Amino acid sequence: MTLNFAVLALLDGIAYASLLFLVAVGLTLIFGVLGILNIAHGSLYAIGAYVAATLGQWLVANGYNPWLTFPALFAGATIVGIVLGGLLERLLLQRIYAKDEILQLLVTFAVFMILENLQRMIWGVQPYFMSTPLNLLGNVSFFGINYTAYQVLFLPAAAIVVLFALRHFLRHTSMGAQILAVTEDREAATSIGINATRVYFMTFVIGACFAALGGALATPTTSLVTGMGANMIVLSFAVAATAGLGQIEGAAISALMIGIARAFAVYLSPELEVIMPYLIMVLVLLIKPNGLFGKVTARKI
Amino acid sequence: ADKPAELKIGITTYSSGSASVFGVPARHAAEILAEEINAKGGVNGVPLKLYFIDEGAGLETLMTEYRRLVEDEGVEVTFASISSGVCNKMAPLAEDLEVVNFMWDCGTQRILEDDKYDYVFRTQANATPEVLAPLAYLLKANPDFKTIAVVNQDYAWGRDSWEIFSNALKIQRPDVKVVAELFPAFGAADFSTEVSRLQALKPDVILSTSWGGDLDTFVRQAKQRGLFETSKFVLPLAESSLQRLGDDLPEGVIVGARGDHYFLHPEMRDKEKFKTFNEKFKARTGEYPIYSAAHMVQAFAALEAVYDKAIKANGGEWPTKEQVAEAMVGLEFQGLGRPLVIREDGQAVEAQLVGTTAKRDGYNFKVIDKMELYDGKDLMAPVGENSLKWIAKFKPDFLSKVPSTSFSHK
Amino acid sequence: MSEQSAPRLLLQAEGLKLHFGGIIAADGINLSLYDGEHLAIIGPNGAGKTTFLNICTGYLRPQGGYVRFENREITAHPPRDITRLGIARAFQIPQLFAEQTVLENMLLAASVRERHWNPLRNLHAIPERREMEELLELVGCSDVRDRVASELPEGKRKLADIAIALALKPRVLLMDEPTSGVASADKFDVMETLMNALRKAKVSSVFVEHDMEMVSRYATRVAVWAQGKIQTTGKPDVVLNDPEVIRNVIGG
Amino acid sequence: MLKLTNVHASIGNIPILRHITVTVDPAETIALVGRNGAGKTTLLRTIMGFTQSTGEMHFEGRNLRDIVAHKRPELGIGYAPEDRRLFSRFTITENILLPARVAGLDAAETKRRLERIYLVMPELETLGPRPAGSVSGGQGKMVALGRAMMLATKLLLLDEPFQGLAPVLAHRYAEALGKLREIDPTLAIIITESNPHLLKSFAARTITVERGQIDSDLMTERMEA
Amino acid sequence: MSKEFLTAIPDGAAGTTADGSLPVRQERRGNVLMNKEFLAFIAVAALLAAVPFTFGSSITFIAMCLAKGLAVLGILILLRAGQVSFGHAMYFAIGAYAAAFLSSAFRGIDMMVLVAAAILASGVAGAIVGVFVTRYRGIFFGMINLAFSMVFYSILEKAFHITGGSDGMRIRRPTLLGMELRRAEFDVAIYYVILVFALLSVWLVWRYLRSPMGEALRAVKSNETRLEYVGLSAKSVLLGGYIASAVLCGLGGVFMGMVQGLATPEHAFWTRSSELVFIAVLGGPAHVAGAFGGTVLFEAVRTYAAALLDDSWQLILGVTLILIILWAPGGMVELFRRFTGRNRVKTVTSGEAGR
Ligand SMILES: Nc1ncnc2c1ncn2[C@@H]1O[C@H](COP(=O)(O)OP(=O)(O)OP(=O)(O)O)[C@@H](O)[C@H]1O
Ligand SMILES: Nc1ncnc2c1ncn2[C@@H]1O[C@H](COP(=O)(O)OP(=O)(O)OP(=O)(O)O)[C@@H](O)[C@H]1O
Ligand SMILES: [Mg+2]
Ligand SMILES: [Mg+2]
Repeated sequence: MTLNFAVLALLDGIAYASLLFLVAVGLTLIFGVLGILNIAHGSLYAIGAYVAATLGQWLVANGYNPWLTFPALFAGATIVGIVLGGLLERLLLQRIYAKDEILQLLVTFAVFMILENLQRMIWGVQPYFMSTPLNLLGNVSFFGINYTAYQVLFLPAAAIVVLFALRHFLRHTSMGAQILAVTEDREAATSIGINATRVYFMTFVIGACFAALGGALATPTTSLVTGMGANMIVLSFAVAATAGLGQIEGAAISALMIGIARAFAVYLSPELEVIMPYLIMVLVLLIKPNGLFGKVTARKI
Repeated sequence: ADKPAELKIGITTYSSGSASVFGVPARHAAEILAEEINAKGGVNGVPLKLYFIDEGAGLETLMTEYRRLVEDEGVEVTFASISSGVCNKMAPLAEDLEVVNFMWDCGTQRILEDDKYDYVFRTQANATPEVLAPLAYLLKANPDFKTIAVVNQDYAWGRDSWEIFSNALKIQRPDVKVVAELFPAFGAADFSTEVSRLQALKPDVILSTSWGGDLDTFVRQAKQRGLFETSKFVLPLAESSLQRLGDDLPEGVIVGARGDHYFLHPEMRDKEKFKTFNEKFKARTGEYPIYSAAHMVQAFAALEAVYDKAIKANGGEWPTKEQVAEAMVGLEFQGLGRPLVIREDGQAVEAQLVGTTAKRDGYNFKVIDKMELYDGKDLMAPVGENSLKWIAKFKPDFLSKVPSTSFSHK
Repeated sequence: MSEQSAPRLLLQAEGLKLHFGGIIAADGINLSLYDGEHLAIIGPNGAGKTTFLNICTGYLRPQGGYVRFENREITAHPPRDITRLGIARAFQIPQLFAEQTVLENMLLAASVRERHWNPLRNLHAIPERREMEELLELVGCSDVRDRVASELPEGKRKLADIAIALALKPRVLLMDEPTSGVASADKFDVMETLMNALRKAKVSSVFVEHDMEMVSRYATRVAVWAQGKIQTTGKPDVVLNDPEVIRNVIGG
Repeated sequence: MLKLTNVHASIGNIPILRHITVTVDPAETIALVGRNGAGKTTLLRTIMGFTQSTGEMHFEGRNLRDIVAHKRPELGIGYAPEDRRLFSRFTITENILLPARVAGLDAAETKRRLERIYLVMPELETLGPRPAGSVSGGQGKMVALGRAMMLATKLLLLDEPFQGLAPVLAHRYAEALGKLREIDPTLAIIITESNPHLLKSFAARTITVERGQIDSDLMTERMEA
Repeated sequence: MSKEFLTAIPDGAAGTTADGSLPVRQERRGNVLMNKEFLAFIAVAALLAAVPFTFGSSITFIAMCLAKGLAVLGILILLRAGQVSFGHAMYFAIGAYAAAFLSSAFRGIDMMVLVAAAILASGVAGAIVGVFVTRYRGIFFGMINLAFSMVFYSILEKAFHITGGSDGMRIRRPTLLGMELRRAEFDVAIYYVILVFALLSVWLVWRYLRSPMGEALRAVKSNETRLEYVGLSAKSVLLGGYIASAVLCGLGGVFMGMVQGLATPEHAFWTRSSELVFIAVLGGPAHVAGAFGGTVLFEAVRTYAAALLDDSWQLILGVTLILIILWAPGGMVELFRRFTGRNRVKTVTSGEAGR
């Protein structure tokens, strides 16, 4: 089984990596642009999941066509991203862009705590789940091993779409350019007519949507429990840092590295599974202190 | 001592964090019981007052609150706790503060085996019988298995339970090969890799002592990918997930309940107390009680029993905490299951219920069939003996011969 | 000037080469600085003047050639070591400790110089404080002494930057356009006092400058840069009247 | 067309400008001079809306108070900051074109303005593809100037544009800027500069800022006149 | 010529420097303040020393706050250099486990030995890890630290035969200078030991941050290039601070461990690390006092929030922190300064000034 176990591990790794990427990419985006390491990203992820699940369960319970749960996932994510993300940015983050980044970080941490608590108050502590989409897509099998099509086909596809869409947005649209400009120097950007406030808002909402989307797409594969956000956020931190900040493609690659390494660990030495992401991060940063694709900062003197 | 205005009870339980799947139902149970008792005038005329502490809030808070309750609020008895880690801490603290403490739900057998306590008691079994019973059941139900794999949460319970299980298995069935020992992170959201590997290994038996969201996720992913068709599952804590998992938990899975806890307990289901509690609980939470609720009921049963006993012993006078502590030893009490008794090491002897899942009309989730009820004492290390050492002395056919009474779903 | 009774050779660059992709920033630079000299570097923008200073101070590693200081090889040594050897630098774009006051900027430099590492001694209590205040006076920054560096106007920032370099009591002072951005009404006064101070303290200097008046007044020698090469060197009056230099650098 | 009356400005609650009253007519070139810290930069930043300020500010009859900072460039105001502030993630050309992209200018117009810029600073055309993060001090100044010219159809604010430029270039730009008005007759320029020689070549009027106030405001007849 | 310069500054600036409404660091506001602060220090010390006689039942709470405060003090040092570590709980755990191992190996070992061991262990660990992590800045610094702590955390969990896994290890009550102590006595004794160490550390850190080395930390944040060019390596400056912070966390850990009688892997978990940072900002990075003020507030809210609204401590804490950051970025320290009408210290960069 030596050869095909490698293939299996690869498949598992890719499936896992896709989800990881979907979550981490939003984080990377927000950091790359707003320079804020958004810890609340974790709660957005969790809440996205809960909302999607609730929506899906409701659809199923009221006898709608189960295939509707797919759009429900995306709908849930978008709602959370726009409403919650939007509110956060407008009411809170906007006041702190000028402040020291440590303060910004802490604000998001505070938000994280608040949302964790609210989330418990709203959805309680019983594990939630909504696996309809997973069941609908059924299984595919390799070497006589069953995989859920949702995990090995749908998720990777979604990840790839997101990757290229985002790439295009940042590289080839005016909005993308404005985003990059504002990040570097708000005043200078304003002085050439860029509406920094709007750019920040947009970016944060987009990032938030991705966080929520990650959660929503994770819903069918897992049970939603309190504290799921906390676990995910560290992982996506690891991905973001390994990638180099604001590096969309980097995030994809490091997600793959981590996902696959983790899978192999499960096969070869399960004890390493948990620390794999961190080992990888340390190794990468050892060789490239600014992450895989991290840029050296502009000339100073 | 003279009667207090109210009998204050401090209860540590999870209201945040993943373990609140046990904590919250238990808390509901506690509140139901307190109401009941107070409705009939309290314990020997003294009404109960409950104080809850969230185990999820971290040890500092837990300790501060605990001390405050005992030293400032004047709490007389404490129930601590769900997590073995917290038990480890609270036991010595209770001993220090000289307050009677019931370990009402935590599993680890070490505490009372390693140290001697005057004020710390456990009103339920410990990990040893809770893990040996399912093994005994497995050995009897389908003896001819050659390979086994374990998927446990990566924390003390997951490790300890496997240590007990595997040690016993080694002696009972030296021929059985352990093909994989997987310990995914506590609270892991995804087990697909584990599932793939298990599919590749095709072990005859898959054991998992996981609980809560972890267990649910694992079962769903395994079910979806047809792992249940190729392997026999043994899930010693699955009783607490039955209602959540619904049809995602297939038939023919061996499930346990950390004691003889089951809302259709074959010996108790017709008893008045049992029925009324179940109804009240269902009315309050919309669900049937799970084992953590039952453990809470036992703690309260012990509480009432011990005060009656101590008051009698004290000639009708309200007892001092020393007298209460004394009365605990040899105390007999009954919760929702078979009667229990506290041994001189403070450990209760609790029966164990194991069975196999089955689909029956009237329930939109799997019920337990082919039940075996084991008497606690047979599966428990004698007083003063260390569980692992005791297990090491098993005869090869010990477990398959352990007496038990069989029931099937009615 | 290198023959009879040659003054000591301080800083020496030999065949420095550095390209950034296609861009030539240094292309075989040979330059020596002798004790007591005040060498002005002029040249069009992007000629490689700053790059030269960056290489001399170890900020950039040349792709070819070497740098010597008092016959000790210092090529691509870390800037801090080179600084400790006695080469201080003032920057084209001022480099200050933005969060601290101008005085604290100075005191920090001084305590590095004097190795004041006693963790219990207050920065403001070091004996060099007076000296630093005088230096600020000298460059005309005593009025912003207690201002947080990030709030200084451009001109003051340049001056503070120079003051920090002076605080290190260097043997050689490298200055990148020391007075650009300093109001013309003041720049001569500043430069005047600065240069006097340098002469008094026997500090040699290299300064990049675009203001030819400055050059002719204060330079003992001028080197003209062009596309990473040294076009000519010589006495100011000669060089500044060289028609080619006038065409490329000074303008009519 | 630009009219400031009794403007006070402060940064982070620190009062810096007081009683500033200036009128700038179309096609006028004004030199702001003054010592370091006099408040020249602050004055320009105030016009761009980067300081907290009180008092009247009108541009072509419109009250600047009602126009948020990022809308002011649309009025045809270009600003080249003293400390360059390029966008290092873009190339030099992208830096210059970005304003046009933001304003959504059509290709033709963009091209027109770009040529106007290259007319003043031909070097930028060759530097074009370089990453803005790598340019030298003086090169940076040019890029900043170019970027400002991309938007400046009516008013061009230059903060020490010649600082750090080699004299040849400085002179050439000074003249080129002078020439600009022939192409763009209505363009007004406010320029802070500490080097009077350069100003002589084209500045019509010199305003001296002292201690955050306008000290003198006088017509300086041109050199050649 | 200097006079000419003086005439050259606008009243704006001149005036503000004169009336001091401009952010002027208070060190320079002379001994007056130093004395004031010193008096305040003495006063607080005296108050705390009196607690066992006044609010006896709260000593354990305060003791735990002080222990944690020590760790936060360590974080404070790193904040000076503009660095946040999401991994310092590791040193906290190292301190606790050092005590756990020793006390289970030698029963009745002396408290001072445990403390010494913790200092040594965390110091050495800090030095080794520090050499490596001080290469990184900002988020990378934070993440690398996180990585280390998480690896350490998993080792604590995995090596359960040695470390007792997630249940952790008991720390048996040590003797103090040879004396066997019963619980009540022990509580008071350790309270005073912690108090002494806390006061000592506060004083030391307070001096350290004002010393050239401490000021250099701040320079690491604002301009490393210049730091290099005055002849100092940012890396070594940071390393100094890092080791100091590690030791403080280790101290906090060993004390917390002894008070709780337990060392658990949870002590090393990343949320713990960020909790420390959280508290540091809550209290206010500008002043050492903030570390302890913040901790008391944090623990108090977390403990008594339940009384207000069931299962809501995270909510309440979160809101508190946000309010503080929005209205008083300097944390409690700043609130206090405002309250007592002292000048607020300019907290970090403000938008416009960011040139
Ligand atoms: N890090 C770098 N990456 C790419 N190109 C660079 C880098 N540093 C300098 N250059 C290029 O090298 C050339 C020389 O730069 P340098 O800063 O030395 O010029 P300079 O003589 O100082 O010009 P100025 O007088 O404008 O400061 C310039 O064309 C610049 O664009
Ligand atoms: N961010 C800031 N915070 C506080 N004060 C500031 C800030 N920026 C500038 N100042 C003060 O405002 C005054 C004017 O500064 P400004 O930069 O406008 O002077 P300037 O005339 O441009 O000087 P220069 O010719 O050197 O550029 C100075 O005293 C300066 O200290
Ligand atoms: Mg230069
Ligand atoms: Mg200026």
